[in-house]
Amino acid sequence: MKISSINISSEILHKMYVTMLRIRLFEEKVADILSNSKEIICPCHLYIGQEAVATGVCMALNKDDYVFSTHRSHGHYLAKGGDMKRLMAELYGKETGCSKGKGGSMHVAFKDVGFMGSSAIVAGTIPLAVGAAFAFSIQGSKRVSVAFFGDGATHEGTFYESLNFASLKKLPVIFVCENNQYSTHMPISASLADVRIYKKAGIFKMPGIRVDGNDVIKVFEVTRKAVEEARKGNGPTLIECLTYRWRGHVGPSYDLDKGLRSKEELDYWMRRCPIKRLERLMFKLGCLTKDQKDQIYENVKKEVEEAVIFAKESPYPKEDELYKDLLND
Amino acid sequence: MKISSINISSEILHKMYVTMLRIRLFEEKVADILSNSKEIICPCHLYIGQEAVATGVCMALNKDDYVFSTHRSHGHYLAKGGDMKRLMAELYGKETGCSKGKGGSMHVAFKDVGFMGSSAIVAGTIPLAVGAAFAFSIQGSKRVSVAFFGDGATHEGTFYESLNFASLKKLPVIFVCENNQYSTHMPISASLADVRIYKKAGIFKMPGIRVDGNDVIKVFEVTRKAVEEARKGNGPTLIECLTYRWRGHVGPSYDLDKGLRSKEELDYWMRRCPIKRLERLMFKLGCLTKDQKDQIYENVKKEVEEAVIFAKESPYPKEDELYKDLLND
Amino acid sequence: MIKMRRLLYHQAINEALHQLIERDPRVFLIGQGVTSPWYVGRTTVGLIHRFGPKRIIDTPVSENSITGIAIGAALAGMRPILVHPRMDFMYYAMDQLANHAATWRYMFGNQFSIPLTIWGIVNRGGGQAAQHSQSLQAIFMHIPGFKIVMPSTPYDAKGLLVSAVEDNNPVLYIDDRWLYNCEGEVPEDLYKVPIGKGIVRREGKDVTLAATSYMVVEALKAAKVLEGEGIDIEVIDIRSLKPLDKEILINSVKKTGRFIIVDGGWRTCGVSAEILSIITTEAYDYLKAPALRLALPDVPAPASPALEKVYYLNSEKIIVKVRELMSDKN
Amino acid sequence: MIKMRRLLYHQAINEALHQLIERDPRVFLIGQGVTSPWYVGRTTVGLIHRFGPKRIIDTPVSENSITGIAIGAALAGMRPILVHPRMDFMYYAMDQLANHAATWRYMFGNQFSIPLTIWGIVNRGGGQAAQHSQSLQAIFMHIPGFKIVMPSTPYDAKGLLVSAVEDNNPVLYIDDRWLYNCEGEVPEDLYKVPIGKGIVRREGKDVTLAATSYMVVEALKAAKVLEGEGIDIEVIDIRSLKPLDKEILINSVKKTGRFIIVDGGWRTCGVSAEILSIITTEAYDYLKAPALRLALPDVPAPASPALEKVYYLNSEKIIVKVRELMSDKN
Ligand SMILES: Cc1ncc(C[n+]2csc(CCOP(=O)(O)OP(=O)(O)O)c2C)c(N)n1
Ligand SMILES: Cc1ncc(C[n+]2csc(CCOP(=O)(O)OP(=O)(O)O)c2C)c(N)n1
Ligand SMILES: [Mg+2]
Ligand SMILES: [Mg+2]
Repeated sequence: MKISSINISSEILHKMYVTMLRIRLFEEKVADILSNSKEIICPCHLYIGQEAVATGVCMALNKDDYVFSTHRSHGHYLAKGGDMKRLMAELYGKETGCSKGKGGSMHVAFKDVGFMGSSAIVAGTIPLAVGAAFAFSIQGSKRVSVAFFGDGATHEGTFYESLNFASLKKLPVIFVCENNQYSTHMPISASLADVRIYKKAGIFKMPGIRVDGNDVIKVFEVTRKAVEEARKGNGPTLIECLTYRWRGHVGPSYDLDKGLRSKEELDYWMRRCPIKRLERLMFKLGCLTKDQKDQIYENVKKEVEEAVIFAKESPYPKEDELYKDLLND
Repeated sequence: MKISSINISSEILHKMYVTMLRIRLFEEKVADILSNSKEIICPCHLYIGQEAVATGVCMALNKDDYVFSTHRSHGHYLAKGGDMKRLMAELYGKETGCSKGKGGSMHVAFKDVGFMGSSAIVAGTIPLAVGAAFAFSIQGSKRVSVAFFGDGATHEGTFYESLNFASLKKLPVIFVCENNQYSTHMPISASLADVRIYKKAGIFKMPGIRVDGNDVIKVFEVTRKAVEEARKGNGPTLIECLTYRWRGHVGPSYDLDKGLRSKEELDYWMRRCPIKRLERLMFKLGCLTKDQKDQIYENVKKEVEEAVIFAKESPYPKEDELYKDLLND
Repeated sequence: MIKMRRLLYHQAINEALHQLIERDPRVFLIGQGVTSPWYVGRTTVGLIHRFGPKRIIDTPVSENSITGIAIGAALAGMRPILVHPRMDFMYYAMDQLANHAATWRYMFGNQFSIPLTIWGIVNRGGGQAAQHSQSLQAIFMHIPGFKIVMPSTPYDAKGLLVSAVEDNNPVLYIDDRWLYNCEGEVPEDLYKVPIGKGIVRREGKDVTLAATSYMVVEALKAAKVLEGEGIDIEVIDIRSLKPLDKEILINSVKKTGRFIIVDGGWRTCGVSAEILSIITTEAYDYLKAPALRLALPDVPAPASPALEKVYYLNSEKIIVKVRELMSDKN
Repeated sequence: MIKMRRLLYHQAINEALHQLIERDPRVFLIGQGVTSPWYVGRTTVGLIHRFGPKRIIDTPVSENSITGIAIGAALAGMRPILVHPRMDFMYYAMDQLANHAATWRYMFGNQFSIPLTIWGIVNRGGGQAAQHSQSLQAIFMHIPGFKIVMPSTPYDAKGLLVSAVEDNNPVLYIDDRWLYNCEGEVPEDLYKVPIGKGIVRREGKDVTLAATSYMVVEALKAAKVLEGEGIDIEVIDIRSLKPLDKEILINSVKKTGRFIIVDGGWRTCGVSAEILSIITTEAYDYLKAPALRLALPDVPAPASPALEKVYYLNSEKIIVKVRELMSDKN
């Protein structure tokens, strides 16, 4: 890690650290609940290990920029500024949930902070993000739109169609591919003839960049640049973030027992923990002390605990909620 | 034209010449009927100007290789060996049509010669051709499968999905893109961020080649090579054939009046007529005489006339045909 | 004072588009062929010249993503009109339509609106065959999350398009090109025809003929012929499939006691099955004879003109069905 | 002599797959998750180890093209079993299904066969919400060109899968994971259950309850409870949606005079509307009361367990409906 290249205020580093930690501890708590109780029923795809991507990207955005997400939504939601309590309540299926309990883990949104929803359909939100960027361009606004998606989404034709249209019209959209090297149980090489996802931008005359997705600063810098270009009207960028999910595809297990991946592989990636990495850097730069760190952990833990209490204490939606919110004025 | 490079028997050159002429005169006749009578009602997408592609490709195939086609189907059908009479009867909607009058111009097939049908859905047959190749590979057969499609089909996601799967599994399929530079009324640059279609193969680790689609010999040679590789188990190839359709998108008109393209552009391409070009070469090589040429024209004209008579004299399908052929044993 | 003129159906659509796009900067038109002189009938004439390529967007052949893009634009405050020049091509876009447009409001507890008009054109006949002739209203009526209208007159073509564009939900606006040359009175100014209301096109006391879209034209023709036979037909134009105006149908059955639904889509699980089910459960007591349905046979469209004649519905086939109903022992 | 064992529904599918792939080199299994330990229930256990990756093909997430590839392979002489592990994902594949698989034989005048089994899994409940819970049989019943089966017992799960694979047409085989742990007698050898035949699961004289798939289980539960109230229910398992066994339904109505159809898909334009329409037109004279339908409400699946309870059908809701019918003045 070249410290000399760090051109980021310590305030931002702190924000990144806190954001990543909020995601991590939230997710660890969810894993805990999933393992030990039936309080959360809906399928949860945990983001642990990938925190640097959501954090680095969203840190480069304004509040009124848009983000679209996937089945693995919690990290994006929190990084963009969604309310943690209401996220937990959503997982519990409560009426105070960010989606009133109708969406569950895979369908969370927080419109006030530009978090425009997550789709459980692989690649489903990619064209939506392009469409929002298209609106921004028609409106003459300077906002940008981000599509988060996994490596699996690059199997779907809509990924290519969306890149083509975005580049053709030079739209202010950033395509953020979180390449965690698996699509459910399938390693990426079993699905893609060429696993270099960033290269797929080239055939649409669009810049494509691969970045270490466990390095929050790199992710932030690359995104900042892409956002700058987008705001200037120079069109979209595809950013491939190489990363890894620690847990299995869905739920709290590690997918090790079923022979889907090796303990060595997991260990390798756990050693490359994005949070520890930033922490080390911040210690080195002297912008984080042991006491501060403890305090941050304390605060975040408390926030998570409060979210759980909020979720537990909230009522379930009433029966007639089932029929509401389909078509409204 | 480098004659020295010609490594093709005069028999093959003759076959190519006749095939191209059969397509041309058939299509001119159809244009004629469309312009002057209501005998043919179904929409016809004429192939005039593109004859070298179907001809060059199909000449490199065996009878039991498969071909899948598009809305612009007549050239492919004839080049693969489909019966001309039954093609004309199909356009007339007669029960003797190759599809019993149920398909019309956009839906012709001739199973006996491996012409496996044409879809009027843009890109619709691309995965079908991959599937047939997949079958061949499972069966351990040496057959290959060809998908013909237009430049417009590269807008559709299924094109990319199909390339990925074919390359991933190293299937014996040849993707032949006839880039006639328009998708209906839209010039290619209005639809594709990067118009170099052959380059799209690269991101799937597949060879992609651009060839002069008005040069039947080049098309033949490139295809022959691709077929050879496919039969050896070396996987698919994408061949982009640059060409031009003389008539408008659909029907006999030239689409000039509506300001969709310029007279100059059309003239430029008409000067590059693929048939005249082969003819000149054959004269030069001494493998075609003026008399032979006249004889060929005579024969083909007669064949076309007979096809029209056959079509006219054939009966329409009976009413109860409507309910047949949907689900059979 | 409302200024009326006689316009053709396609002119009414064209005028509505001009006025809607002119009036509201959030409205734009996107889809295949919107700049083409022939692709979508003549409904889009003059638009590209007047509004330019920022608001009249002709697109690559990428139905699914273009649909998603229109949805995304709607989420970001626009009011797009998305055209699919043939309903057959909408199969490519089903994921964005059914899993996204139809769910986005519900799934997130009403945080979002999708003010999106999905204009699906039924374009058939002329030997276009199985992949260019489909009338798929039933599929979209089945999937929760859409409003659906099918105007049958120039007046409604304009008025329902305005309502669709002003609605804050995905509205599927389906027109049949066989209606494009129908003429009728159309006000010059913008006006709305309410979504959710059917209309009695002809009063009668013997049989209720409820019809959708172009079938209304054929039903009216049939009614005229049957008048000569002393059978007095009430013709109801359903107009809005979702929400459906059940009342107008049930009220008519109360009067006539006999009911036939005529729909230009396929029969099985079709619009005709739904409406028949409503009548036979909710107006059961008023029926003097079994309610009947008339719809396309369950086969793909054939190309041959000889078979098209057998395939498509028309006034003669409606007349036969009415006679069958009247001859019923009841 | 037929050797019978008690198997679970998912084991019956698994056994059928093993035997079908073993027996015929033309049969292969393709789709997402077929090598996964959990993706498609446990229905594919052991296949990849036994038959290897040439015949058990796990795929990229490219639903439309994978479907087209299976169709193309069928055209080239294979008999693929194509799995979509959730019907919701089939929207992506609609173009290949509706415009290609369903038309290819008809459009070309019977030159081709598509011996393709399309295995669509209904996988809902557990908070999976709007995009992972859909039961889309009605859409495919609407589109001409498919046969459709929905087995409700382990015996039928195996026997109908065999029939589907041996059929020379695209057959949509729909199973509901709520059935996966149902137990029943299953012969060890391969056998066929005919496509196109319903079956009476319980005889009764007061009310006909016709049901699809998992709804058969709930209907049988309801019948038991209602027996205690002196209401004698006949339960018919529809089994085959297309072709539909109209006779078994009409014959039952002749006996009972009362009819309810219970289907786990959406209501509007659903399977329930179609079957209701058939009964009310073709068995009109035998009905003592309006025939009724029970189906999912017209909203997407919600996530919250509190709302799922209201959303999904069960024996209690069926009982309420039967009582409603019996209390009808007729
Ligand atoms: C259209 C569709 N097909 C299949 C699935 C099942 N599925 C859920 S997540 C997933 C893999 C996604 O992999 P990736 O995009 O890399 O995201 P990751 O889970 O690795 O974050 C699949 C195939 C789905 N949700 N949607
Ligand atoms: C899915 C689909 N969308 C749109 C159309 C309408 N359409 C017919 S041909 C065509 C353009 C095809 O262009 P290209 O693939 O280049 O073939 P060409 O006509 O030039 O031979 C389009 C868009 C269609 N047939 N199918
Ligand atoms: Mg992944
Ligand atoms: Mg073209």
